[in-house]
Amino acid sequence: MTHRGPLRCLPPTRWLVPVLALLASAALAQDVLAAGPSGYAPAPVLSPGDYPAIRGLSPRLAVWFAAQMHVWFAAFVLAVPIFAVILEFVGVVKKDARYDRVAYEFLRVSITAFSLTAVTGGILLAALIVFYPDLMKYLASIFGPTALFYALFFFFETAALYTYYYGWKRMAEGRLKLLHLAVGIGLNLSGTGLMFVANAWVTFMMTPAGVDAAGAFGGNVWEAVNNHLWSPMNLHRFVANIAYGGSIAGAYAAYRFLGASSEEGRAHYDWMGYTASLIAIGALLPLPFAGYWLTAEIYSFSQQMGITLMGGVFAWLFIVQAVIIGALFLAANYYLWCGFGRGGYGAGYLKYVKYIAVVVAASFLVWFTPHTLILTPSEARAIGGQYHPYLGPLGLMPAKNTAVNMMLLFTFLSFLLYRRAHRRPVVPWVKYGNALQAGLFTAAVANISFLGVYYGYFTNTVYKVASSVPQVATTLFVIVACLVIEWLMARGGRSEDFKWGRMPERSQYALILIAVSFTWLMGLMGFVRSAIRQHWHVYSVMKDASAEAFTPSIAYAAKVVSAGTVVFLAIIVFIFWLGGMGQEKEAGGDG
Amino acid sequence: MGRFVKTAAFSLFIIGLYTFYSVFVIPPINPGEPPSESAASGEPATIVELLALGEEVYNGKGACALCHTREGGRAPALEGSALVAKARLSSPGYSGKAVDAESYLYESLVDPSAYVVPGYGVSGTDGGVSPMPDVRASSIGLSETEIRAVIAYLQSVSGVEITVALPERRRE
Amino acid sequence: MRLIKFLAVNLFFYALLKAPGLLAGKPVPSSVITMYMFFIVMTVLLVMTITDEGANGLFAPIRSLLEDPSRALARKVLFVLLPVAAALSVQYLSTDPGPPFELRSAHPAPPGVVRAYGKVYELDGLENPLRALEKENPAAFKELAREGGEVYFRNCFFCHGARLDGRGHYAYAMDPLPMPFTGSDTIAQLKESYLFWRIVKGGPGLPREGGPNISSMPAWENELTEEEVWKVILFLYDYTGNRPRSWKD
Amino acid sequence: MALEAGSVAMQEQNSALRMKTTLAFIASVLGFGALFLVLDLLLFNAQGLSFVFKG
Repeated sequence: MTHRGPLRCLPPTRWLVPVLALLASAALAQDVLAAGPSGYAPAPVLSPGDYPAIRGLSPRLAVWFAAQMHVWFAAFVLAVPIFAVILEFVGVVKKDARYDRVAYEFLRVSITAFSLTAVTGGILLAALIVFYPDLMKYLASIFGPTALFYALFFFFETAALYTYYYGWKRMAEGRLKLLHLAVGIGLNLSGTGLMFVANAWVTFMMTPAGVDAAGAFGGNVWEAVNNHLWSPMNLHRFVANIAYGGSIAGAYAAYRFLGASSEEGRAHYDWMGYTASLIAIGALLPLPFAGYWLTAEIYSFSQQMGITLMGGVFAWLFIVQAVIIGALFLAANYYLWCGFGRGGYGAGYLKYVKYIAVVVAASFLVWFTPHTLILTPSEARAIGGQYHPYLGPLGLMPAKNTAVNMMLLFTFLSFLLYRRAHRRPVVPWVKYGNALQAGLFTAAVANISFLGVYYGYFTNTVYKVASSVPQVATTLFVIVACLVIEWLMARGGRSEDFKWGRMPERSQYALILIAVSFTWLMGLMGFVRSAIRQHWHVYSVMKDASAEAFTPSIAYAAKVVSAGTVVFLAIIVFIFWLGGMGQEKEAGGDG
Repeated sequence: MGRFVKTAAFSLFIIGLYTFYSVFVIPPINPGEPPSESAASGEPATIVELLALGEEVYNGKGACALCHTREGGRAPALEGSALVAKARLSSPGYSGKAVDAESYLYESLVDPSAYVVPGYGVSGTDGGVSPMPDVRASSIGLSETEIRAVIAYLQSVSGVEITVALPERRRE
Repeated sequence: MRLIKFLAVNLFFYALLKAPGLLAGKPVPSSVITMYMFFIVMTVLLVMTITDEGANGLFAPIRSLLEDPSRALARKVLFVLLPVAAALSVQYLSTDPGPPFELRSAHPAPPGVVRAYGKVYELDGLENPLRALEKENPAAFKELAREGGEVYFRNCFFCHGARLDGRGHYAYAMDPLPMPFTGSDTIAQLKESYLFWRIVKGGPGLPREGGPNISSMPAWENELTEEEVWKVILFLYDYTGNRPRSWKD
Repeated sequence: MALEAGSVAMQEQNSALRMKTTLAFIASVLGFGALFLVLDLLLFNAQGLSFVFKG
């Protein structure tokens, strides 16, 4: 039982932080109340001298790094309980003990990350207070009262986490199991609440509300909290956290799969990797829509900020994003294709893979074809300008929207075939059902291409982007309708169990790629979110007067994000190793 | 230990690829420096200086060119703004207090919602509210001189006579 | 066998990407080809390694080359050739650096207003005043287009060429090459007001996004009269059989 | 003989089935195509959809 050692000595940090935060917020609240309603000063106007300088240390880089680490850890530890509760719930409904086992295992190996989230949060706070004291003073003068909520949520989350974790074995039966599930849901609610409070501070810096043009606070904290970006950011981060947790769990399972010595261990981790990646991809699909809402709110707050985001300097950033998301989709497809081998009928579907691959890859290529081509002068000469007769149309939005929908549609087709790999429908109208599905796909592909080509290039610009809505509607319709048909056809069908563990080792690297890409992408998008504020601490209210107020280039940001990703993943691996030590003693080592 | 080295190498390779792509493949574009506190170092003494300041503010500090482009369609093009200004005053949707073309332009800069060109209002307000900020607000923060210079610049690109008075003359 | 198939599939796609450049003279930029090929090779690799048999079939020749004792000679040859090939490619890349890549917009957005000939032209809605004659008086229109041809051959032909294909006597001294007027992707895509602006203001009148300002087109406002400019525009469309885009579409 | 007749009958049945499935396929393409067209028109006419990009 020595392995519990490192865990035992960590809880004090868990208790100390909320207590300190509670004291600090009480003191702050007192300050704010004592100042009275007339006590709100406008945002301070700063000069370079107001920023403490420490030789050889870049304040922005330090804060950036600390913030990035904290956000990654926070996303991870918010995702783990969501993930665990979903699995536990499915396990209770399906009466399948595997789900419970996976949920508990994943929670157990991740438990150290909770302490590290608090530690990185503390480091971030310290860095901010040291390097940007005036900004923090200003924010505290507005958000002082919310720190109380933060501390309360923190307190509840910690309490719920320990009950949830340590009570898992003891509350495994009957009514206690339901109570345990309720504690898990409470844990998630308080965790999400915690994130919502923190999001209010972040979004206020981007789209301040509740303050006048000079930054003087009107006294209504709720107004400042419920600013333009708060709700979309809450949604976006919530969904992204689920996807992120799924991807990390998948990578964990992949790693254990690679090292599993017994057939049983391989089957278990194969199944865990599949379930986790399914959750990750499922949560990834609605993410673009949350992103659209976020972007729309940025535009409605400030056109200037919106244009900075989508055009000009950051246009290339979205090409990088396209490359990474394309890689994610390719990897997910590859994982599904490899999974054909798990079912008895899978071999028959392998011949379709290359056609799906052609469509997915072609969509991917269209998606990251830049609007502004990089040409050598001799090429520019031959083409006679920047606009390429064949590639030019591919750089425009309608082509990209079409490509994304095709990619989704054919990834879904991979999934359908994967399901068919272990299930043969026997209803009398199988042939007609297949014809119906094929017709649905054909009609959808035709409709999406028609919308993209016709409305994208042959009508005026108003329809150019509006056509993306019916395109997405078509894709969603196909997914729902196909699943319904599939479900009707599968009734009474012969189904073979998947042979879990019958996966090539190569496929596991796809899961690792998904996790690494997710981490990197989160860092990059975090950069752009922060960078579109440009030289403002609080956009349009409080200027950043420090020497590092300029916006860094994408290349620089990519290097910082890469360094952060390496450090973060190294720590995560260390945490898993720490958590895994116990298991090896318990289970006699299948890891 | 072999699988650890393998997966670590694989992960580093992926991160390396993304970094390589962002650093070397996409063109290096450096975002501009934050704008200086005030474009107007002193009061412009001549019309030429006033116009130069106006153009500088228009493309730089004022960030006008960000939205007022022909391709974007987010905001009306301004190259003929001073030409149409006079006609705007008598249009039915006009609710401001301007009396001539110059004061109309001034009003459009500091109170953009006084007249919203049809089709350019914030969606959902039925064209009643302009998405443009007051240029004196801190997100842009133009001084009185800079606003006058922008108006002069708009008049010059519209090809009409420049009616903006130089600061000295206004003081007299 | 599968290794050969792998190479063949990739070569096929490479040829497909190269084809526009070799056959139609519109090369796909090398930067794009590099990116495309990277992902195409990856995808082909993925598709060919879904099953264990597939992966083994693909890698078996490589493995045997590296491990099979009977192929020691081939291995040694490979290990000599590889570094030589690497050295040669590095040398090739370093001795032919080529001019830097550039980002330049060929058809930049026109300004709203052009000031020339002491007048202000609002480009929005600006029509060629002579265009109406095409229907009203075809004979006079033909005559105007002929006169435009004279203007062309006195001024423009040296660069834009006798066949209006952008390959005149001086063309090859220019970079970028002068714009051709034949074909359906230059003036056929533009309105006459756009041509008016480009002729009157030339390279110096390009906005910033058209830069780096390397267009050698002179500003013709001091050389040609307003009517001559409109006439030469008539000629350009008439001679090449193109139709200008109108304000209606 | 019977076997031959059986196989001929099977072939006929197969080709009939193939015919029928092809028809079903064409019908579903047309049916869903019409459905999508209606959906497109409805969505285009709905207000406020082009909220992100104004042009």
